[in-house]
Amino acid sequence: MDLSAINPVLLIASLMVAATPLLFAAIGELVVEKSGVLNLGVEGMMIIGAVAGFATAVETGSPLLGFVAAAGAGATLSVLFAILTQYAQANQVASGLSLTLFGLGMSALLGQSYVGVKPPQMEKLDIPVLSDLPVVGPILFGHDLMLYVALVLIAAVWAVIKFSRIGLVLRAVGENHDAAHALGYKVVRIRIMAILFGGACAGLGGAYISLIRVPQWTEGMTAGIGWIALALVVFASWKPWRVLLGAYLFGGVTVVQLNLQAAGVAIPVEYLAMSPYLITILVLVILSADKSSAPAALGRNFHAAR
Amino acid sequence: MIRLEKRPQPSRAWSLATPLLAVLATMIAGGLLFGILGKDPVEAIRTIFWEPLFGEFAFYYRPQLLVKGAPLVLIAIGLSLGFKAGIWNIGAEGQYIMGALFGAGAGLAFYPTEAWYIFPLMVIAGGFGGWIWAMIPAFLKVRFGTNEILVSLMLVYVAEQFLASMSLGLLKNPEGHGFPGSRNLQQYDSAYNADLIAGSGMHWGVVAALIAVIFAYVLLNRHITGYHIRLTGEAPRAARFAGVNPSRLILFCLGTSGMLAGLAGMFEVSGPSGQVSIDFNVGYGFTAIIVAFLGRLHPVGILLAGGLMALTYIGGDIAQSNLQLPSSAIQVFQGMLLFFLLAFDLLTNFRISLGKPEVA
Amino acid sequence: MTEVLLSLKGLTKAYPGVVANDAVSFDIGAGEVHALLGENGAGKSTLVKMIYGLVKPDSGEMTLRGAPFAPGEPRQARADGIAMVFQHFSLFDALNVAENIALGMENPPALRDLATKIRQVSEAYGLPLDPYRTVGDLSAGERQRVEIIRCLLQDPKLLIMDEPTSVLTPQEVEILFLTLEKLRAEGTSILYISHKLEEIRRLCDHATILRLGKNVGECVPAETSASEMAELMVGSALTPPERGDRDFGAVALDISGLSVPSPTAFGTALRNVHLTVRRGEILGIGGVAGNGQDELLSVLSGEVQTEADAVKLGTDPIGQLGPVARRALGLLTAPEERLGHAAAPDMSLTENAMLTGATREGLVKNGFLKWGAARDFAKRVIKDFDVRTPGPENAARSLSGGNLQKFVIGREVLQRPEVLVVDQPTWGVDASAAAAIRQSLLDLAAGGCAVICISQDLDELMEISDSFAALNEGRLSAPRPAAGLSVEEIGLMMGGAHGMEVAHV
Amino acid sequence: DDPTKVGFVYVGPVGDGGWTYEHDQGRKAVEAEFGDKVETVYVENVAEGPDAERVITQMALQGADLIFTTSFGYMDPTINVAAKFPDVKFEHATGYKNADNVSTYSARFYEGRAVQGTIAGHMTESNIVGYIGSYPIPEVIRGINSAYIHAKKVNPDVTFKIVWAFTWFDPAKEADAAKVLIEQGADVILQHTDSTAPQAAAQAAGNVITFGQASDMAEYGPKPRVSSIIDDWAPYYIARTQAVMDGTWESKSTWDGIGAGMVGIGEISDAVPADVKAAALAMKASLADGSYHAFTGPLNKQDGSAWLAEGETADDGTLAGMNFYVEGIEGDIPQ
Ligand SMILES: Nc1ncnc2c1ncn2[C@@H]1O[C@H](COP(=O)(O)OP(=O)(O)OP(=O)(O)O)[C@@H](O)[C@H]1O
Ligand SMILES: Nc1ncnc2c1ncn2[C@@H]1O[C@H](COP(=O)(O)OP(=O)(O)OP(=O)(O)O)[C@@H](O)[C@H]1O
Ligand SMILES: [Mg+2]
Ligand SMILES: [Mg+2]
Repeated sequence: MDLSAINPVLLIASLMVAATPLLFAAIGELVVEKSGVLNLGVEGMMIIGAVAGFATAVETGSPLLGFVAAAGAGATLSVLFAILTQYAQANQVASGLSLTLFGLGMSALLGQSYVGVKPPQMEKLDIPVLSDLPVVGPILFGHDLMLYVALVLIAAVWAVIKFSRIGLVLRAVGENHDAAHALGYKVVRIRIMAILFGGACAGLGGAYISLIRVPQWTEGMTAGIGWIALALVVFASWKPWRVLLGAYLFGGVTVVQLNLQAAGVAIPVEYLAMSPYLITILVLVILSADKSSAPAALGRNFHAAR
Repeated sequence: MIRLEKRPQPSRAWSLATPLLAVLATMIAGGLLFGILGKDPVEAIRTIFWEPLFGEFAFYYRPQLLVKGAPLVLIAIGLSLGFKAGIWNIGAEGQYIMGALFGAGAGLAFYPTEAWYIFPLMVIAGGFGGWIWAMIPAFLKVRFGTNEILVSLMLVYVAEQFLASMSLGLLKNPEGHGFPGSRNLQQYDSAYNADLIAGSGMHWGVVAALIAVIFAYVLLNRHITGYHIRLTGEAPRAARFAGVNPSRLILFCLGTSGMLAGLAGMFEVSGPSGQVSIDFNVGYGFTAIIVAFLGRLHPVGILLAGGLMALTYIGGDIAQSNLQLPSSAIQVFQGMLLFFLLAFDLLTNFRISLGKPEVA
Repeated sequence: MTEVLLSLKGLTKAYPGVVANDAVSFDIGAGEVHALLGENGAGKSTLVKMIYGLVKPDSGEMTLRGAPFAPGEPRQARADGIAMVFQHFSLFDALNVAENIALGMENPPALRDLATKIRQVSEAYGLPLDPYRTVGDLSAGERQRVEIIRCLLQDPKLLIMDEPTSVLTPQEVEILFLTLEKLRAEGTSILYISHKLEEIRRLCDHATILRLGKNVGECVPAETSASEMAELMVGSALTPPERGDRDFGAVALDISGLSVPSPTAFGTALRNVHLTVRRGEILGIGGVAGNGQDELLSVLSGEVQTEADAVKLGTDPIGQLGPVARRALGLLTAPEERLGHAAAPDMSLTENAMLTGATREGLVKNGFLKWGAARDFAKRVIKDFDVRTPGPENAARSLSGGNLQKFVIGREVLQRPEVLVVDQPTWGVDASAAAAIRQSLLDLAAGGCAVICISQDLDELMEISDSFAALNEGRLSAPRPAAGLSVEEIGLMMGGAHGMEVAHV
Repeated sequence: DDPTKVGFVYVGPVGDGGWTYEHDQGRKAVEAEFGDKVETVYVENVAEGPDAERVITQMALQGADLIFTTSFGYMDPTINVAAKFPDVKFEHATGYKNADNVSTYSARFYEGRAVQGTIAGHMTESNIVGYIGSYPIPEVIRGINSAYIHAKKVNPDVTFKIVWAFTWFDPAKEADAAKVLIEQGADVILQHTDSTAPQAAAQAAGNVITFGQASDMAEYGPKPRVSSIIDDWAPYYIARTQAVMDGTWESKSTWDGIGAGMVGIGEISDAVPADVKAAALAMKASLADGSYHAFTGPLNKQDGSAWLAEGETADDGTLAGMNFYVEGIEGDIPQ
């Protein structure tokens, strides 16, 4: 065992990368849930984003265009969920699950010809001077653009929810849709916007996996990250900065367990491999005391003529 | 203008008609998809729905429908109880794995003794394995109010790791040349869950699934517990008022669904599957969620939905080999089925009217 | 008459199976306080929702100051100077006062400026409010203030108030009236909906009366007696319930030193509640909604359990028993919320009969349900309480509010309770049915049952109770004989005017 | 007359870019070779267990003459079905159970690992070689041992850092594993997982070399990918199909390596110095002509106990069930 082999600076830098897909997906889902909608289809929207982003980046040679396409694809898939839950009044849990099933199949169909293809690379920003600084350089300034976009997104969602009128209305709709309707807010429209936003974010998260973190396309490559993103939102008590914390924690546990293995720590590997999930459960238990921030209308459908 | 009007009460006629409509719509949309993929849509749909039931080799596929459908039905029945009460067990896959591990473990502990009591013991152990795994989210929910959706889901990943570790370690076949995976229980008479009538596909798991359907039907329609489950799902406050103890109900629903999932795992590992291996689980726990909704959480509906789902799997595999339809297309097809069912469900509770509402 | 502000012509709105408004026409003058009267379900709320742009009329038109007025959504109505205080509050519990108010405004200033403005306006109108308090923590009266201030901040030309006083103490009503009179003096028109005819006689310049969606008459309230107005509303004369002489027996229910923390985030804690009811006695418990009524009922029904000794049935401690055990002992309850609490909306009446009838009517055997017996029981309730429905297989949701209420009360009454606790027994029930329900409570008491009637309708309480107590912020005043209590005394028992002294921080 | 019908049962999607993809390349090679004389069918994503048994049966029922079942977990199902269809020939990959109409075949990937180990030992400057394992099964352990033995041979200071991903398939996790190994000083990454995620991680890191696994992964050459082990099933599939056509098919166990072409060594790129390349090619040649065995004594087990004496070579039985590290490798095999 040689713990000194673990370089904490590099560890933090790589857990930031590992956490970014989670950040995108979770912050999108947070907005969706703030509006009172529970979309369990994150995994499906992520993988559609992953394939659409990958295909677009390969075809156009531009990873950035890939991300745009991924956001579009995630949002497009989420339209199905929006139709089912907002118009057809379908059960949100079942609709979300069917979205995941459908997304996994659809992405495999769409991605058939992209297996084994190497995508164009997303350049790291490499800000001169800054990224060469010791310690803070690799942690703060040595990443690709999208990682910063995710961080900015967290800050933006936080600011919008806390300070803006749109955020206030969003919270109101998630809190009490009947009252919001009585005040003249278009509950369904607002929720659909939130669902689309969530879909777009999940798409970005998926594309981050297929274009940056891995990067390649294979079927089913999101491998459960969408589900973790869902857990994160609850874990974060619907607070954006806590999503950041949670994503880094989860990404961190995964990276740390691999680091411990590589350093030869004598903990049975399978238990290390379980640890991210067990720790997530533990934190869920600890945080479940704080129920106050759950949107009161979460998961309930709204029908205007009630 | 299209408008939705809530019906004063759900329409019975529509609740029977919508699943048929959904299947029909899926056939049309799926046919379209297959057409786009360059396959003959009619042939593809025929292969999926007709071939396993009435095709040349139906004698072989029909029993296979039982084999494929039984675990789905058994798990879905358990899940439906919880879903009816608003308790969301998404982690049946993990409970299925634990049931298989406990069941197989109990059997292999006796190897090579042959005795009548081994199989019953395995049944008990399997049910217990699933039950205990489901009691974790149940207990955390009751005690701390932790979200059961997420905990049960996380436990699937944990169970998968556990399965891997067991098939590489404790349960590894000592005569397996170091390969992962347990002894094959099909070759251990006392532990083998064989077809009750050879070649019929009718093993104990199928029997258990049928019993579960009847049990759930009686429970929901005739028994106070079932009434309380429905009440809790429809009006939690009214349920409390009626005297339902929510904690007990959570423990009961999660426990029962875990137990049934565990039994499904146990019957599978001791019968059709035969051995514990790293990839033993094939997603029945997740597919069963879909089956439960497809069957509208009704025992008989679930029985039919389990059959339908098994049909699309078996038919889908035939379509793959006969028409070279990719397996992802089958997955999309199943996704569509669920979409349409959920969408058409609207008609049960709402009336769609065009233009002005009529006045009585 | 003065200049017309808003004129309604032939407004019609139909819902499946009901015509909520049938060609309603009338005018509201500038600076006029106009009352809208009618029984439950007469179509009052529907009408004002159309004015506010929430509901689109099927036909008919409106003009505002002579110009055609057809608001497509509340935003347009607000832009045209129309503000509304809803019958069922449109507030967000988890948000604070300022945020709630901002949500009801078109272009709210920054939250900090808004808070200052809220303080100013609220004090100017004698309705002090702290802008940073979470709405879920406010009393009903305070919550209504939030709604009113939300309106006032927009300088409305027409203020619509849908049953504003049903949740207020007499003293709070007084403050509200002063505010409204001040507004009238400033030239604001007010459309005022209430069932309390004396209030209307005092406040309103003009009244329009609706019955079954139709405009059936107009009057000047000051010149019309309350009973004349009531007859216009109902369409026939009413007979008040009879109240026979009763002897009180032994103590049937005894609560002593009961304190219960609030079960939900925004509920009320019960503090040191004492009460006794004797056999044959009706105890009326008044108080403004949200002062612990729900919690008291939960404690009695067994949904919330307490120390065993805190609640005694006769002399048996029952604080630790659940609802089923209490029913077995003869303590029955009927909660206020019909849909979702007293009854499951999507279940049939038979199934809803099973809900509380299982134990005492013997509808369960070894855990198995006797649906046939349940159906018979449901039929009996339907018949004895004149519940209008095609049959017991219909969903609870499909019944009108009043009919469901009759079913819920009937279900408990027919189980021959030893002690019956009802919360808002005639809420949303028309006058004749209400009279029938009250009569059944009186008959029950006459048969030796102890009855606790929790209600916000003081007239109802005065009509049937032998003794009276009031809930105020979770405390119960000492019960006093009902006969001879004055409105002022009752008001004081109910806690006077909340926050008469500035702010309630 | 009727074309010969050949069925393939795949455990993953044909688009996995690795294991199943290469088997499907083999299937395509059969079609290309025989044209109209064969008809091939395949079913992908077939779970091990009853689904496999059903799909194999279905192929047999529908007239397949030869069926390749391409995953270890299909072993018992293949045997079961074969018993019911004595006239159909079955070929099970990587297993050890044969029958009159069931052959088994597998590839000696560890020979390729020996070549990789040689290159790795020469090329590493940090003397740390990272190894990403999937599950600790004999196949993977064999590869680790073989790579280690040959790296050590050319570089006595070399150490291996082994990370178990505990998944066959999770590109994100594989990428993380590769990054972790690189961060901990590895400048050579060997992988026994099929995605190109580690290649990309190595590329991003700069001065790290990798090897293609299962497929050539040439798109990452010349660096980080400096060579590869390729599963090449085509020659075998063609030969066995031919045997069925000719009526000469017999049950046998095949375990072929570089010599028979079942294991291919991908082009060694120019990122490798000429002398190292020469050494690697010499190793390949000696393995191919059988003059050298990858497991030749003296070799001790990890615990120091003797395994192979000087000049002794490992028997296939021990290799097939290998569940121990050779001396020098640190860490325990997870159990
Ligand atoms: N959204 C709706 N869908 C169907 N029917 C409705 C709807 N809203 C109101 N109604 C019906 O229209 C009629 C008038 O209702 P409204 O709420 O206007 O009565 P109200 O006079 O305000 O009664 P209350 O005194 O109880 O508030 C009632 O029969 C009611 O059930
Ligand atoms: N939201 C709704 N959707 C559909 N129908 C409704 C709705 N609300 C009320 N109704 C129907 O309108 C009718 C009248 O309902 P409502 O509760 O207003 O009756 P009401 O006139 O107040 O009667 P009561 O005096 O008995 O309370 C009922 O038959 C009910 O089925
Ligand atoms: Mg009514
Ligand atoms: Mg009203």
